[in-house]
Amino acid sequence: MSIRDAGFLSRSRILAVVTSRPFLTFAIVALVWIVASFVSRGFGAYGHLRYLVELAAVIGIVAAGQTFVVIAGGIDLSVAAIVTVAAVGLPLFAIDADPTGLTPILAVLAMTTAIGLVNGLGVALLRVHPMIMTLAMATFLQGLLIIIAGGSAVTAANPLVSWVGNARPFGVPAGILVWVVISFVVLVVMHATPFGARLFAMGAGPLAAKLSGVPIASTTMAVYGISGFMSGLAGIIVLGMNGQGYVGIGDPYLLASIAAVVLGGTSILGGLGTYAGSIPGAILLVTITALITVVNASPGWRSILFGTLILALLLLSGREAARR
Amino acid sequence: MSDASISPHARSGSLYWAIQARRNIGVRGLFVVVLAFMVAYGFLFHGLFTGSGFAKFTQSWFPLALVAMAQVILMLTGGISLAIGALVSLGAVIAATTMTGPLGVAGGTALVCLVGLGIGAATGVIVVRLRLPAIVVTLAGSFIIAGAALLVLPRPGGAMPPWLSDLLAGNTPAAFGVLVVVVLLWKLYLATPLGLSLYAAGENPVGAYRSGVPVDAARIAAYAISGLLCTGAGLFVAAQTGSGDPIIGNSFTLNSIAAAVLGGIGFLGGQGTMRGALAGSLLLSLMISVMFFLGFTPVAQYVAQGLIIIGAVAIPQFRMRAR
Amino acid sequence: SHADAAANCIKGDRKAPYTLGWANIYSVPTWMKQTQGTIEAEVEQLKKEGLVDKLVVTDAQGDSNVQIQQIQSMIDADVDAIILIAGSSTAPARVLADACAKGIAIINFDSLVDTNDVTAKVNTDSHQWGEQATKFMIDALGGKGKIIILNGPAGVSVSDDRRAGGNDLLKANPDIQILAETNTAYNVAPAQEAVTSLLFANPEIDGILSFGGALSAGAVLALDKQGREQVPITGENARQFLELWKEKGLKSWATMQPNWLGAFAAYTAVQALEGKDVPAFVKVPLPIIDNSNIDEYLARAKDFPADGYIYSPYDRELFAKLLAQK
Amino acid sequence: MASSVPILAARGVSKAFFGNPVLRSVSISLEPGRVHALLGENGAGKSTLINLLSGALRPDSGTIEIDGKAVSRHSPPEARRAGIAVVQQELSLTNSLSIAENIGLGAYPRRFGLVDYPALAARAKAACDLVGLHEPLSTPVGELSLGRRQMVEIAKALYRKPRVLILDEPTSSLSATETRILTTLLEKLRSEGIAILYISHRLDEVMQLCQHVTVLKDGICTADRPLEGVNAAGLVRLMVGRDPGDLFPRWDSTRTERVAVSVSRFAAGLMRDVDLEVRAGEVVGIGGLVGQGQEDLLLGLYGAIPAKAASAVIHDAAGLPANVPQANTRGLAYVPADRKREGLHLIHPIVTNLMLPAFARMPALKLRSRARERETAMGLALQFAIKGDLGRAAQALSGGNQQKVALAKWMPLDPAVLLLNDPTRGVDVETKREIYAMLRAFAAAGKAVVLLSSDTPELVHLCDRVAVVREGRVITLLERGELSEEAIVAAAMGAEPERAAA
Ligand SMILES: Nc1ncnc2c1ncn2[C@@H]1O[C@H](COP(=O)(O)OP(=O)(O)OP(=O)(O)O)[C@@H](O)[C@H]1O
Ligand SMILES: Nc1ncnc2c1ncn2[C@@H]1O[C@H](COP(=O)(O)OP(=O)(O)OP(=O)(O)O)[C@@H](O)[C@H]1O
Ligand SMILES: [Mg+2]
Ligand SMILES: [Mg+2]
Repeated sequence: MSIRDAGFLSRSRILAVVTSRPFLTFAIVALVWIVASFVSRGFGAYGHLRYLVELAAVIGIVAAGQTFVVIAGGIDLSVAAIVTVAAVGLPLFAIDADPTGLTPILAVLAMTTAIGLVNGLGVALLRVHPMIMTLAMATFLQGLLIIIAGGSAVTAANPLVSWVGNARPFGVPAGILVWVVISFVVLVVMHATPFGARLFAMGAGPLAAKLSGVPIASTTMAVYGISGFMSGLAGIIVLGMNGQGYVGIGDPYLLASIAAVVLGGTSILGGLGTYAGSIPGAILLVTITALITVVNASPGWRSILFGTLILALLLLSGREAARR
Repeated sequence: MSDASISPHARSGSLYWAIQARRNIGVRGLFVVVLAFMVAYGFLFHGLFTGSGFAKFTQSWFPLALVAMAQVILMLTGGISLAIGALVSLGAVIAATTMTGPLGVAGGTALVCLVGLGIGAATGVIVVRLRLPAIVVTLAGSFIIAGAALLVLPRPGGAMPPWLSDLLAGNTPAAFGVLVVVVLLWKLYLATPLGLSLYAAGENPVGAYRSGVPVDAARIAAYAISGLLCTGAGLFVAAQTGSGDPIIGNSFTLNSIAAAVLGGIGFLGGQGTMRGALAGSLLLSLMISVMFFLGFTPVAQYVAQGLIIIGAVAIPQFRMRAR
Repeated sequence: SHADAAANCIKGDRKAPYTLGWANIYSVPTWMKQTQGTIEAEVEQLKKEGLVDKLVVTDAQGDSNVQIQQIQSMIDADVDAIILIAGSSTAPARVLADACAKGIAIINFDSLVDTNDVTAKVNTDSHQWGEQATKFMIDALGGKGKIIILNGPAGVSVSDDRRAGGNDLLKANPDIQILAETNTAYNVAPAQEAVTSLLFANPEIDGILSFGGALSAGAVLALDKQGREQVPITGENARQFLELWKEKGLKSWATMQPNWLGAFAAYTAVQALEGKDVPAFVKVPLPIIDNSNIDEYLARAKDFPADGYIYSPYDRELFAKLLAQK
Repeated sequence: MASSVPILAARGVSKAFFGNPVLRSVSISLEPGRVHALLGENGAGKSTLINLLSGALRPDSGTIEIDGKAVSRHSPPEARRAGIAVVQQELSLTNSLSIAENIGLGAYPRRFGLVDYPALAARAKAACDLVGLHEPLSTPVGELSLGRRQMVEIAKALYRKPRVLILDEPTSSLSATETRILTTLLEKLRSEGIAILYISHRLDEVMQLCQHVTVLKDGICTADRPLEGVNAAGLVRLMVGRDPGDLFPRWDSTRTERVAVSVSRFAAGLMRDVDLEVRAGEVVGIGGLVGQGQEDLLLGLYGAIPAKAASAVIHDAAGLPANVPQANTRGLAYVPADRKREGLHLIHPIVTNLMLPAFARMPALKLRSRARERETAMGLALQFAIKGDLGRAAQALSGGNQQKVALAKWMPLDPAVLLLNDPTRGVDVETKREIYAMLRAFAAAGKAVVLLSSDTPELVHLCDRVAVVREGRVITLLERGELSEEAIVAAAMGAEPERAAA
């Protein structure tokens, strides 16, 4: 056992932070921004960067749930469907008695959390593989969407929802503020509570976690419940940003959330990682997408450029640690 | 936990078959489910037992079976690919743009195979040698490959020689025959040292390396073979549709994973069997036709599909636990 | 009557009441759901008339390969007619040839297949769609200005055709400068994201040539949110876009892919089965929405889903007229 | 003897991991017809040295010589060609492959490029027969207990018909009977002129089997000499650098009347009809051949696998725990044998491994205090002499130190009943002594200890009573007075089935 003197400890701390995956990913984001603003004049404009972060907020919030699930050794393929269900379903919960628009939001969040809990139930109690369970859930939700989508003429005239999607208190988009709060809570729960520690243990070795007394079933359900909640929240924000929900509004967030998690250094096998990496991971993804948009090239070349950029950035930051 | 039903000492000559019998244990439940669906389908659609009915049915299963195999090979080594669909599309557009041109069928086939092997091997080298997470490498790869497919054929078009379409996807069960050959080749590959190394490289790479297994070579070979299967599936899809479409393969990515996981393939590598994954892909394909003949509305189709997928995994497990 | 059945794929051996199969590519989006609504309404009518007894609906969940399998199943189940929105403009060709050979009436609408082995294709003209939109844009800018172009997804015939429809006009008007082009799914969110980035990259934009209604709505939202002046924009009958048009006082033009193409396809299928001579291609004129009639459309808005499309009115008379054109 | 050319030798090899030197200029030569012992405390660098010898790792400096000639690019396939076979401490097996396929892995007999299954079966069977492994060759290795897997690993080495056989703690999970089979086998191989390198923390085995010894301490070679004229105490002195005490503590029974665990007609997994009573203050041993169901007994009591009992009292409350958290609440703690998969999270820091049981029991959203965690962990590390930076991943610890972590992590919970599954597997003598003392101290503090062990002397010297398990039943309960290695082995083999105890 080594007890080191304080000076050495703090210096190595700084070194550890600087060489950590989250930090590297942040550095790459900064690099891409700087390079891009030279390539395209308006890219680095404050308003544009702010908009990119606002977009990243949605991916980031979905990725928050995904990070929990992945660290605990699972994966959630139903996030896209849940985002859509939230965005399309919210108007259905509108009640005239509540002018603030809070009730439908709470109802939607409760619903998506419940959907997540059902995922967790299947994974924990039926022992269905997470991928199968959440894929099946996504399929169910498609069926649900046929029933609820387009069925009514209600629009999303919800003041709170459009506030979240459009307001800029103190010049900062509300979506970003929500993301900041979420990030803070997520990081605390993940790294500073026993619950978070249990997740890492479950992901790294479910058997060892079980034998150490970790309540596997309830923790699994909680994790998927959180993912459902986050997807629901993201659905509400995109609904606000786009003024209108539609089927397919959540589609981009499945691969994006997984990519943000993995780009941020969380192991897809579970047990290792941090949401601190998913945050820059999300920003990186929207940045590259925006960059590709302003490049004038045929769709084929743009797609190739996008893939090559991700691969190149992965080379900078993404070595997978050896396991087992 | 020892299983009393297994004969105590298999004769040495039958070791291979004893091992094969052992491998069936985990997938018996799924086999039963698939068989039930097969029977239901035959009952609902009597034409299934005619030559062309069987041919058409196996044709719709065939590409999914190939991509499921492509995914399984990777998952056995602890890898995964999100570029399966894009590779199928690329194989299809290459086939549809070359085979009626100067390269001809032989040249076109060779090109399709080479591209699959080459891209697969390149992916393998990147993942294995640079130690990058397969899931993001192949996600990035899927954009690059999809872009390449769009460059070859910016919109659906191209053509396949009609005789080839009729041969592969006509009224004869040629596709089924090809599938049997592919499965036999897989068995053959598994019987080579490199094939068995797939399992070892996936489950206990350090131990395998120390035992003298060429772990990296086994994994790179797996990516190459996987790529070949994908573009091969693309060639078949082009033949089946008589033309090329640069986005035709998209849905194969998720379906290949679903088939594999349904078939009992694990993510950590070295878990599961190819026969399970093939059964999984067959179930996914059967399900579509059976639901049609049961007259399900789209909503019912979605709900039933979800239930079937979960049930196929959960029910065998419950039976195992109940015993 | 049956003996001299003239339309393609029709053998005259099928008797009413008929079984109709609708091979949908993906039934979840609102446009599809509205379309299904018109089909179901038409089928109800046909049932009353004793011409149809059953409607079989399949949903390929966006997968062309599944759609082929489902069409095969329809052949196996020996439906009398198939109405089809194709997932790919090439993929179903061979299975349709089989269906045609079995004497099944095939009416293809919306997304068309490059094959002649169908009874009829009924559709608006995507090429013309693009051409008219481009013409509006050039006129609105007085033949000179900087534009961005919003396309549907890459690799899909419809979006490619709409874009190609504008090509000649754009070539003929070199003073219209194309700053950038995008390809996104026909959805609001990705369009809004792309346009926002393009706005920052291009400080001067005089017009937005959009080839899809949701794309236009996304573009308008992007301009609005970044506090930029609205510019002339083309669009489609998406309710959200029409409402934004009115609200922001846009200089705009829109056309539509009428949802009643579905009802019309079902009607045409039965007509063909009944031995009517159906033209191989029924070109449905593009209804145009401009400042002269937008209020009429918006007046009916509440009858349509908020994320849906306000289509032009239709009736049997219109169908009969369309079928009669040569 | 000294004149014969070594088949395999290391000359002045050094190795460091991430800048931490693990071996410093170590030399060793393995000669034909000699069993060479490699001794050292946990973490001394023994496994690292054999990884260098077998080509699994490259030395930073120094050379490896085969038949007197230095090899430039040593690798596992190279080593196999040179006739070097290794029984790894961390098993090199693949669970989903069959016994035969595992044994042949990396060296399959081929015909037309394919694995020649008939030849494989014949050769694998020959190797299995040597070690007394009688399971069907088609059995997936994952279905075998740890001890049986260990035997497969040994058979795998023998299959390669080695000239040099290296065994890294081959007996750590073997019972006395199996150890005896192995000992006889090694004697035979030695007489055939094979060079054997033998690593073990069981000094009696070393004394009995080996002729020559190399001792490592902190990566430095502290002795390289014939074993003649050295006794066990001398060996320990070489390893530890000071005079050893007795391995086993002296103790008087602290057994009380209070019942800690009492079950009747208990059944779980392979176990049937178990009547067992454990009193506070005693250590109850569980012995028998490897894989007779002993583990299921512990897991069933612990609520980790479904279990039934006609009646059960645990720690003053009736009924068996339904799950692990309940078992923990009722004062039970379990230390598994397979520390890699069941005991630890190897990719996580030692601190979090040590704190996990506490995390499992704390309120889920209570804020953690890193300072308190470090403090607790430091205390445990001191108490158990765990060597290593607590912030590093547990996989960087040597096997023995990992075992200590797996045991230490339960201490903050202050369990009333400790269920231990081979807790000294792979642990060096000094640590063993500490653990033994600790176990008796637990008992003395009024706790109950259930000690499942494959190390028979442990059972003899530490336990108040020993239950011997055979084929899923407790066939004998030996009281302290009647305990001897012979008695336990005899009971395990079924020699005296009549001696049922009260
Ligand atoms: N891959 C590795 N990375 C970092 N450190 C390592 C690695 N392998 C071993 N070590 C360190 O090297 C030292 C020697 O380890 P080694 O496994 O050789 O010990 P050992 O003598 O075999 O101990 P034991 O008796 O417990 O098996 C230990 O301190 C260990 O932590
Ligand atoms: N917030 C915390 N953060 C980190 N470790 C904690 C925390 N709370 C408790 N622990 C540790 O978890 C273990 C068990 O926790 P528990 O609350 O039962 O403590 P305890 O043994 O009852 O001691 P005390 O009564 O003095 O708090 C102890 O080792 C304790 O140091
Ligand atoms: Mg060791
Ligand atoms: Mg306390």
